[in-house]
Amino acid sequence: MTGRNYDSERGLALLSMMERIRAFEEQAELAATRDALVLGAIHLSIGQEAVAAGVMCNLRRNDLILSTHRGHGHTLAKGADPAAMMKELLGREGGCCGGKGGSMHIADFGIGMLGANGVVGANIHIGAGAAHGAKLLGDGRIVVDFFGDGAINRGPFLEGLNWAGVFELPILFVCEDNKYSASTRTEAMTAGQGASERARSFGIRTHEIDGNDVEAVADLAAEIVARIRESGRPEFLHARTYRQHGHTYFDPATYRPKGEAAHQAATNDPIRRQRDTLASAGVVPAAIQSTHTNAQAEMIQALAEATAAPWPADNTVFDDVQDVGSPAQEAY
Amino acid sequence: MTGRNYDSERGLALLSMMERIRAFEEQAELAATRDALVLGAIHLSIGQEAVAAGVMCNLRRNDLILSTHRGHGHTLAKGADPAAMMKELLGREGGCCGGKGGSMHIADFGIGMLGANGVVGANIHIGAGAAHGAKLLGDGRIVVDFFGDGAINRGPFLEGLNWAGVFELPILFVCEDNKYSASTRTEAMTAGQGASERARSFGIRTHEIDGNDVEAVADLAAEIVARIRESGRPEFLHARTYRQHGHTYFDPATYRPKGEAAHQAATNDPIRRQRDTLASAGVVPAAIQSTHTNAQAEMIQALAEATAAPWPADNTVFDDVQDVGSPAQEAY
Amino acid sequence: MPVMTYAEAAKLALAEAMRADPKVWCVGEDLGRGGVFKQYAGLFEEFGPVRVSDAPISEAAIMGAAFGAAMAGTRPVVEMRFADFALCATDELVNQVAKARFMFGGQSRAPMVIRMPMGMWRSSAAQHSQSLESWYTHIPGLVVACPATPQDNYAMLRAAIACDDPVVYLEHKDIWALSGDVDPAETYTFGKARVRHAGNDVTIVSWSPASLATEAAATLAKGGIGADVIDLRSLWPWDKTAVLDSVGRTGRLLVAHEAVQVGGFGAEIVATVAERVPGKVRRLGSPRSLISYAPNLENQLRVTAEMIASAATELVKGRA
Amino acid sequence: MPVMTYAEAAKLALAEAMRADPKVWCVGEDLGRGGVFKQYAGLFEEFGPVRVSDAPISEAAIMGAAFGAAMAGTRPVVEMRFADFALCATDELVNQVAKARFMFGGQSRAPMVIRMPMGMWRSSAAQHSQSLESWYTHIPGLVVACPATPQDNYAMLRAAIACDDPVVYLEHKDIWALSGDVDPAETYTFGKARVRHAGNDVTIVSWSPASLATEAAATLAKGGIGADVIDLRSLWPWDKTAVLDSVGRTGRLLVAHEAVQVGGFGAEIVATVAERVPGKVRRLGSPRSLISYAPNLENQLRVTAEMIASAATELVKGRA
Ligand SMILES: Cc1ncc(C[n+]2csc(CCOP(=O)(O)OP(=O)(O)O)c2C)c(N)n1
Ligand SMILES: Cc1ncc(C[n+]2csc(CCOP(=O)(O)OP(=O)(O)O)c2C)c(N)n1
Ligand SMILES: [Mg+2]
Ligand SMILES: [Mg+2]
Repeated sequence: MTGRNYDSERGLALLSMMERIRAFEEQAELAATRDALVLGAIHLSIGQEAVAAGVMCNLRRNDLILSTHRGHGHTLAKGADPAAMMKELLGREGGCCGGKGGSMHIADFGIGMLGANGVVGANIHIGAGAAHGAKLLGDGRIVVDFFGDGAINRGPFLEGLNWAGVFELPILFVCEDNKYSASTRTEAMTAGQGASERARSFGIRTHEIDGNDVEAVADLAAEIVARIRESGRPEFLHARTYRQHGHTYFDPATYRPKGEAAHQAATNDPIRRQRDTLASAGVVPAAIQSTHTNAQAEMIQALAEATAAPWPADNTVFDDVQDVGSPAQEAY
Repeated sequence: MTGRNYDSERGLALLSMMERIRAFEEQAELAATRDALVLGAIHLSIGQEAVAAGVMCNLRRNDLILSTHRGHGHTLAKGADPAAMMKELLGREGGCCGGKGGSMHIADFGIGMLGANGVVGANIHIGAGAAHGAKLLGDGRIVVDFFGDGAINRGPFLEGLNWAGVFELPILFVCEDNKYSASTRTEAMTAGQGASERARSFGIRTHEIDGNDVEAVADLAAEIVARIRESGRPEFLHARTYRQHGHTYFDPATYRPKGEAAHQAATNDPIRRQRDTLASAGVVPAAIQSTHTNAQAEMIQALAEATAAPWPADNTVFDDVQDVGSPAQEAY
Repeated sequence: MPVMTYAEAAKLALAEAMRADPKVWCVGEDLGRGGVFKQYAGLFEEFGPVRVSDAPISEAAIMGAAFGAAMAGTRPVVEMRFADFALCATDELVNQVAKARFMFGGQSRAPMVIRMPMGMWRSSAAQHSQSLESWYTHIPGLVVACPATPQDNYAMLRAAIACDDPVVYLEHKDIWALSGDVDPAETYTFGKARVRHAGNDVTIVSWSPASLATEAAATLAKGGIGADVIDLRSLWPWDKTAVLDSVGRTGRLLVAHEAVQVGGFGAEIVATVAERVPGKVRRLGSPRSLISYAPNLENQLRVTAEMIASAATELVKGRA
Repeated sequence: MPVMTYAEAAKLALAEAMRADPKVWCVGEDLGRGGVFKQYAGLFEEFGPVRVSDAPISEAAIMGAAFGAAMAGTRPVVEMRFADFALCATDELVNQVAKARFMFGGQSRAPMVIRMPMGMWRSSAAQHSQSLESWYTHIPGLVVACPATPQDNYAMLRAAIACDDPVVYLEHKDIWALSGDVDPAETYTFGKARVRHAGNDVTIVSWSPASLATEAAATLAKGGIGADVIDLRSLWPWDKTAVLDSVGRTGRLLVAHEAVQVGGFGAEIVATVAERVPGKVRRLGSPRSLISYAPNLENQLRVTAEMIASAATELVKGRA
């Protein structure tokens, strides 16, 4: 891949997206820890950026994605505005959900991001349904549905994969396997080999990948996405990665083997690895460095805008509950 | 198996149990259609008796089983009293659930039958839990958990099998695959190869068998049950059989290919097949015939007793809801 | 005016909606063969397997996938088979369908109809007989409908399918065969009750099956007691105005429903009235107990027309 | 008398029960590390991984398997993490756990405690903030408990674990750190309320968090209004006698709760009182709307001590 005809433009774009996700989450973490401006929980995907960047670069604006409580990276990579996202994390006016959802319910339907979900596994069968809808409407959209390794132990994993298989739906399921479910090593609570083996049992074409090699993820996803557009059939991608931070920003993650996280950060960080790839492919250091500097500047700016934004207008409280029997007309 | 050292005693016992199940359900069907004495739905296992007979003959009285809406055969084979069961189907006093449950909730805890279930799939993870309880108490009981081919598309299948695998529980899951889920050909709503392939993906030792060959089921179950007592680990049995009657006694089952049921009854009925096995093993016709005659007599008697039984006492209506806040003290 | 059954009326409403809008489709177990209560009979033949879709036995996915398909731009009608089985999809309905539009700041809608046949019929025991309508009234984001007649099952299902909010649509299993006039021109607005019997002595509020209250009203009339019988039809929103006006006139309120009385929707109605207008109030619901298979035990949990009539009489005349 | 937090009190109760009876065990996600709210901290170290069992993210199986283990003779304490996630196990709880003993004619018991941390804390939005206690009061077979203090979380959890019926045990997420005296000798009986403040002008009924009502009572006292504050503690069974006696004295009832008012348990209490004793009645609950992440929106759904005080004042003095 780093050979003669290496596509350094794509390589830089992938790095740039990972840098943006990293910078966004670092700013979000500062907003939480330094500024105490993030009021709810946030779940950082630091160390997992390659999956979001590598998959999403193959999607069209009107393609659909669904994500989990750890969804900042997927949302950014699908094309959301970081300022609107940061405002949502701070619960401010102009947040992509008007301040009503926060980090765990981040969504941007304008770019086909159908929402993060606070219920583990719930987006799996919902995602199959989104693909069902796209197929019924015949509008050529495909769906990419992200979930974690812990989610494969919930019923919706079975019901969603079976549904996609039975109805032959255009969906790519992506299990972003970061080895942990909250404070639990997922392995210890999982019978059998896990995600890919289970997916195969539904007759779904299944792939496994080093989820920290962004070029490899991008290449494989390109091939899969093209095939899904063609066949309209579901496929499954099991991407192995690592959660470098705690489950939430306030989780010290003392349950992990000593040094595990540091070792991963030092040897298997997707951003470092892509920097090295680019360098060894002869991309000039300045170009590599600028992806970092630009991302930093962009996300510092996003946080500044969010910090300056007001709370949502008080009178939006009853908006968008329902039209019929809305609390705006009758709250009791 | 029908060779020189064929165990004709076991062979006759297996036939006799199948004849009893068949006779019980034929009487139950008469009670429903001829006498209009069965008030709710009943689901007959006619054609599937070999699975119940072949598996249960290897269990101890204190071993536990759980079943589905189609549970008469499993309950009888575990050792329940047919008169008490028939009374339950008629909703009478002396029914094994006091007339409160009916066919779909038939249970006999005295012989380790922890109940049929009106919710498809619900007994799968509950069964895993029964095995969890037995393991915690260390009392050597094992669990056999029966469900249909349609149940493998519900979340509890995944959650229950994963649970049994993770906690290494002494349970045998039996998928009694009769090809149909109500009026639907299960195949059409199932992605992948189905029960056994899915079970294997949980790392659970899995077996497939002709579920209409009672001797084969009995032999394989004997081996499996012995191993589970030894290892304490879950295993899975996928038994292929056929539902000769409709989903309920009032379902004409017109959705089946013409002649399918008749052909199955003629060529693949587990009772006929076992009669032939015994005959060709040289068992005298009288011995074979008497299993039929005795079963008929026993179940005609069971229905007579049930028909003669009174309704449950009116004042039992509030019994066994709960102790604290019982409706007997405060109903409103 | 065409006469049809409660089941046929729903079928007509769905067929018309599907003809009018290609985005409308229905999904559930065994729908291809007309559904368990034949309330879909013939639709498969007209619309085919894609728009009258069978489903695996996967209630969570039936609800969850329909929700995803709704967010993607279709208008699913979801069949849960029995209200009891909808409990296999509670997270999907309550945490997802009901909340998504709000959590996402109005970016999405969930235009779904969730059909849940409810209630007791003969000897179906505790897992196939429940009436849980009050649960759904407690969940913001949901509309709750309980049609009691063929006319209402036609007009209310049309309104539910046309609605952009998720509608929990509770048909009663005991009245599929109930037949009556259906005027396809009559439209329905959620929150509008129907007065089934007029009177000035006592207000009787009920919903599917509302026929019990009407029966009771006839008995009461013979005894010289005039009952205002209000069939709410939708429980959220519910017709407070109709109920408060009537109780304002009669000074007496009786709410009768099949569901367990404790925590039932009758409590909400009685509480709302008691907070606002003076008068005698009374509820009639099932004891807080479980439903048996044996008919003599099952019957002890039923609210009957006789019980409604005598409770109403007691409200008017005091204890005999 | 030892002083401890609400979380520590529950931990003590569970530890004592586990020491006393080897059949008692607990299961839930991340329990080995003390649970999400540290309400299990230290138990793993004392009792080990078999009796303080981690679980896969499988709410349906956590509930279903615990139920199976209960039928097999153990006494599980089930941790649902958030009341919201218990909706992933509704079939298991409502169709199975609550009904089995009855459906099987008394052959089985389900001695389980189902812990569901409930309620709003800061900015957890619509899927992590719900109070659904009224749902479970509507389900025959279930006992419903809402401890509001360290003392009650100790004594009530002991009673719940000792109970042979399934107990839905709703701890409030906002008061894990609340600390107070705990008398381990004090026992608790389901259905017995606790009077938190005595007065003769108005009856205020509440439950976890009941502190709001007590605060309000203090404010009211300054204004010369005597409030009888009744903390119900268990919602099924609930202390009708205490409430009816108090309203008999005060002639005025205010029920305050955090849950959505429509279909909330306040309706049951107000209806029960209105059916039996004359007097002014009033409910204070959340508007029928969804909980936001943004604090200024979230706060608009809260019932505050000020609101309770002014509603009570209005009941006593009429509108200002
Ligand atoms: C149904 C449900 N159960 C439990 C939780 C609490 N919870 C939130 S995230 C999480 C861990 C999820 O692990 P995984 O699926 O691997 O995703 P990751 O956090 O590693 O990205 C848990 C248990 C939840 N949100 N929903
Ligand atoms: C959760 C749930 N969904 C639907 C039903 C209705 N139902 C009862 S039996 C049945 C078919 C089950 O098929 P299978 O599991 O193969 O068992 P079989 O009837 O063939 O023995 C269905 C759909 C139910 N009882 N529970
Ligand atoms: Mg993970
Ligand atoms: Mg079957």
